[in-house]
Formats: sequence, structure tokens, C-alpha cells
Amino acid sequence: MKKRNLGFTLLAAWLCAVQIAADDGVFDQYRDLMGDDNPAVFVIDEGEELWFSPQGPKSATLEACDLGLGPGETAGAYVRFPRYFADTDAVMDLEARLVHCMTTIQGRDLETVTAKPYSLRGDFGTEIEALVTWLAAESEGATIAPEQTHAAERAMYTLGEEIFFYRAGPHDFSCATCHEQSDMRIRLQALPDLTSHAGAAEAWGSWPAYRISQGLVRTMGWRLRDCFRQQRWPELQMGSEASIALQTYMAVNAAGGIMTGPGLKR
Amino acid sequence: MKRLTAGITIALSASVATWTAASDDIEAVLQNSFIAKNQATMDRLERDAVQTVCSAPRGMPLDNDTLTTLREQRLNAVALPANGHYLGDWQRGAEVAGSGRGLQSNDDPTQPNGGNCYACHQLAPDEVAYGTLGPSLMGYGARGQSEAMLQYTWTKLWDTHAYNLCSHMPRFGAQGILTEQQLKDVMAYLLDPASPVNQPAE
Amino acid sequence: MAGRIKIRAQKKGNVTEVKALMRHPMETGMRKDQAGDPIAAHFITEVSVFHGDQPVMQGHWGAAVSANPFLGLRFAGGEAGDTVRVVWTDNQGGTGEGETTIR
Amino acid sequence: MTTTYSKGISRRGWLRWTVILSAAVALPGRVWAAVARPEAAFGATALDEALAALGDAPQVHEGIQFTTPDIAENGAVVPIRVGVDAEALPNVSKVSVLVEMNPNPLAASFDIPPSTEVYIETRVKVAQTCTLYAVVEADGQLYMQSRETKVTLGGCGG
Repeated sequence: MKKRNLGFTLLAAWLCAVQIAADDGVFDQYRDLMGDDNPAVFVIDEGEELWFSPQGPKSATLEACDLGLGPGETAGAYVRFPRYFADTDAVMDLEARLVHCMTTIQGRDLETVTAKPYSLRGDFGTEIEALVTWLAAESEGATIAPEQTHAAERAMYTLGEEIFFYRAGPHDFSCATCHEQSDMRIRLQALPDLTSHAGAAEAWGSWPAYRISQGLVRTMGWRLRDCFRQQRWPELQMGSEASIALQTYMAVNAAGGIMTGPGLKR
Repeated sequence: MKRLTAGITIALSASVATWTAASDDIEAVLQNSFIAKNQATMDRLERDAVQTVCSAPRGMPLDNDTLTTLREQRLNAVALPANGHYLGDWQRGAEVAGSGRGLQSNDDPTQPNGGNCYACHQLAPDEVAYGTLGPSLMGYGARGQSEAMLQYTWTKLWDTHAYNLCSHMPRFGAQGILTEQQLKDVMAYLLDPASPVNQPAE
Repeated sequence: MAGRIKIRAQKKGNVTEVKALMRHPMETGMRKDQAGDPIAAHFITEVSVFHGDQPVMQGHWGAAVSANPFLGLRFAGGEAGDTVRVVWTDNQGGTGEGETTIR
Repeated sequence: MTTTYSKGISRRGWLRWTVILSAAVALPGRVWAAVARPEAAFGATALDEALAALGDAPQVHEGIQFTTPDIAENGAVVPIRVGVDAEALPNVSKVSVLVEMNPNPLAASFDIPPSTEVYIETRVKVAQTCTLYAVVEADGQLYMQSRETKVTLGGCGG
């Protein structure tokens, strides 16, 4: 229990700011009434407990998990993702790295831990969602600084950019369809321009987020999957190359911005 | 329309080859990163000519001849209404304009698709939940119902690339998103003087 | 993971302002899951707030209260260090309890 | 302040309620529901029916401050506030919140002892654009305020 700084969690939890994109102000009154009470506070606690809970055939906690800053180093780890790991010889996002730790350190079955990474309707949170939320809180206020030193990390950025503009499916949608211009809305929701530093920083820094409409915290991995559902594409897989490439593209565009999440969104 | 296309052409010159080179790799990556789910099958990741050309990242070069040729092909492929009648029922058109369902992996394929016009366009003045990705179409009916206007509007809905190559708008007719009858209903929603789109704002 | 409550109680002049956030799905019983099967109704039905041993409010809730419910209220009196406690029960027999001290 | 107790819920009645409520902590659920939950009103599927189950027809009263957003970003969570000016409308012992078009219009009901200010904040689901009602009971009479909240379609629609 060496890193259980519950005091911090409680404080950070209550201070979790409302992070909703600017629009024409139609929802200002709504958001004022909502205040700053973000149910993500519960998920942060749950994630922290899961990190320190022995699980799997090896009955191990995740304290030996190396998120890039050394085993068990959680503070500030989130903002360095996606990054290259020599032990897997791959660029990984946080979700993929957590899965790696669960299978190697805890000895858990890969198919089981990846079977349902994101909550479905009627679920009340998954292990991945909780861990990512706590780890994001462990980087709250930190500067977004994804690694771009290894050639594989730079190649991921280029690949991510290309996927970002790739138009496909019956509606010809790409990520860029909605996210390459500033000050645009879909219905009443503001759309961040993810090709710009400001837009990418605002978006990357405010996920994971508690989604009011779903009563759940969602991760960036889920956000991408659900964007592709609405793009009428097949289903994006957690930890896949395309998912990590797009996250690299966003995180690098966001570099220098501040990690403000876990956020509170529609 | 000519003005728009010319703008693109000036901004993007030279060859298409520089950015399509990596496409073999990207397709393999996508095949390994996505899985088919219900009606959202893997073949949806394969691009046709329009999608390939329009996947150029901003500022990437596009060939002038390619643009012109492709735009002409799209224009020639537009299917005008079989019976020559363009206008259906604006009330049904309103439903199509407001619905964003259809063709997603979680949508019931037996139910009609929506056009989701409001996601991107302002239309009726009393609907506040409209997007701004496309231009406002409020009062569109003021443009009249000449044959040229009917044909222009139909073509825009059927295949936006016939006029404005690489527009963000879906090809509602050419890709089979909406039926001919649904397109006529949306036409009426846009052009019928009785439609909410053409009522004065309060 | 249900059952948890986060509570803040702050003295403002002559009143104590309480804000409580509860961990609960508040399922209406009218939704269907991904497979199309109905999701059972699961919601807090009764919630009580105490200042020390004294009840300062009892709420009766239906399924229309939002998921992870929020409750704010004010009561007269209360001193820094006094205990404020929130207790709930739901329609499936679940319970939750949390307390804090007034600051 | 002792006069407060002489109106509304009698002091003795309130103390008895206290005892029952305290006992309920040890024995949750059953006791509470049996004591005070307005079951008939919760079961009502139409606004009129729910209001009738709460008591006689409520009168509009300006002493009730009912705040809801004019336009909600999401119907799943609509923040509301009910406050009552104790000078204009004293002895309020109960506050109920109803959502006209919900399958069961009564969303929540609160019993409030005399020492508690009549001020409630919570968040409710609103199925579609409609009128929300705050109904309070004082000295056995019902009073109300209403507000319309528009629920918008979010994001990419669907």
C-alpha cells in the first residue's frame, strides 16, 4: 500500500473540473447548474484499489508494472503515452500496456482480459476503464509529453496522420470529416480540431471522461472505437495498431498541453 | 461550383503519388486493427476512387486532371428521378433530416436509414440543435423550383462530389444511404414553401 | 462497487450545506442490453441524511433520478466537526452509507 | 424558533418519525417504505394521476423557486433546484419533483423536518422536452411551480 495517497485522490477527485468544450454558450446555464461534482471520483478510487489488488494465477498486484517510468511509477506516467517499450519491441498505449502487465505479471489469460475492455449498456465500469481513470488522475496537471525519440514512435505518428484522413465506408467519413476545422459543431456539440495543437490538447487532456449520457467513465480507446462506429466502419480493436497510431497523432499534436482529466462530458 | 473546385485545384497541385505510396501498408494495418461487426463488414475499409483521392491530408498534392476527370465521372453517374418528379412529402423529409440512424454496426438494418441533415446544417428556424459543418440551409426554398434548381439540389444530395470534389458530405444517392423516395422527401423538405425550413424565424 | 458515497458538508453562516454523490447505476428497468435483453430495474428508493443522530431529510426516489445520483441540501445549525451521514437503500435490497464531518 | 414546531408537522410527530428513521438505519428498506414512501404517486403513469396521489390540486405559489435548465445538453442528467422562501410560504414539510412526459412522472419526493431549510438540488432523467413541476406541501396544502426544459439531441444523432 506504499503509494496509496488517498488524501490526494479525494482532493483531486473533488476538484475534478468540468471539462466541456466551448460552444455557443447554449449550455452555460445547464453546466452552471451541474456544478463540478464529477462521478469519475468513484472510478478513480476503484482504479487505485484494482492496481493494488492481487489478481490472476500469480496472485500479483500491478505494482511491478512498468508504465515507462519504472516499475510501480504511476505519477506522471499517463502523459508520456503512447510510447515504445523495449520489452515488447512495440509502441503501446496505456490500455495495451496494462493488458501486457496483466498477462505477464499477474499471469492472466489474454483473451479474458481483452474480452470486454469497455462497458456495454447496462455495465457499470470495467477494470481497464477504472485503471486508466486512476492513472489519468495520477497525471492531472502534468504536461502532455508523449515520447517521440524512437523511430517506431515517429512512424506511429505518420501512420496515425494517414489513418486520420482515410475516408471509407458508406458515408465516406474519416476522422478529419469532423475534426480538421476549428469552431465547428455537430448538432449542438463543439468539435475539437485535432489537427491543431489547441484542439488536440483540449481533447487529449480531457479524456478519460465521465459521460453524463452513459453514466460511465470512458477512455480515449473507447472514444476512438465509438467514433468509428458512427463513421459506419467495422469495430476498432483496443490496443490495435490503428488505435495506437491515432492516439500517437493526437498526443503528439497535444504535446505541451496540460492533462486536465478525468473530465466531465455530455 | 466552378469557383470551389478551382480553389481546391490551386491549393493542391502536382502529383498524387507522394501520399498514396504508403497505402498498401495502411490497408494492412486497418485489416489487422478492425473486426467486422454486424452490418459493418470489413469490405467497408476498401476505398473507391473518390475516397482514395479525398483521403489526402490537408496540403497534400492532388493532380489537377484527376480532379477534373473524377468530378465529371461523378456528374455523369448521377441518376435523376425515374419519373421526372423531384418533390415528395416534406413531413416525411423532416423525419429523414432529423434521424441519424442507419448503417452503423448497432443499427437495425431492416429499419430505414436517416439523412442526419441536422448534424451539419441549420434548416428549420425552430430547431436549435443543428450543426455547423455544412452551410445553413434555412429558407432554402427561396431559391425556387426551376428545373435547374431541382436538378442541382438533387445532384448535391445524390453525389456531392459531382460539383464539389472531396466535400465532407455523404453521397446519399450514389452510396445507397437514402432511397429515391427518401431523397424526394428531403427535396420537398428543402423546397416546399409549406416546409418548416421555409417559414420565417420567430 | 456500489454503496459508496462522497459527501461534503460546509458551514455557511447559520446553515450547513451538504452535497452528496452516490455510486449507483439507477437502472430504470426499461433499457435493453446489447443482446436485446431487458436490464433489471435497480435504483435507490430511500435516502436519508443525518446530522449526528438527527435526521435532516428523507428522500424517496424513483428510477428517474440520474445515475450516480447527486443530492444537495441545507439545514440549520451544525458546527465544524459534527458528523453528517447519508444512508440509502435500493429496490434490490442493497445499501450504501457514507459520512463526513462539517468543515 | 420554537414556533416553527407548532406549525406543520407537530413536534411530537416529528420526534416519532426521528425514532423510526433511526431504527431504519439498522433495519433498512422495509421500515422506511412502510412509513412514508408515496407508493401510489410513484406508480402513477400520468401527471394528473401522480398529482392526485400526492394530494388536492396544487396552487401556483411564487414563494417556490424552481430552477431547471431552459435547454439540457442531455436528458439523462437534468440538474434541478427547489428552494422555498420560508417567509412567503412557511411550514413546508415535503417537496416533490415531477417530469410531465416520463413513464412515471414522479421522480423524487423529500420529507423535510422543520430545522432543514427547504432547498434541494438533484439531477433527474427527462425523457423528452416537457414541463417539470416542483410540488411542495405546507400545512396539508399543495403548492407548485413549473418550468419547461428542452432536451436536445446530442452528438452525431442516432
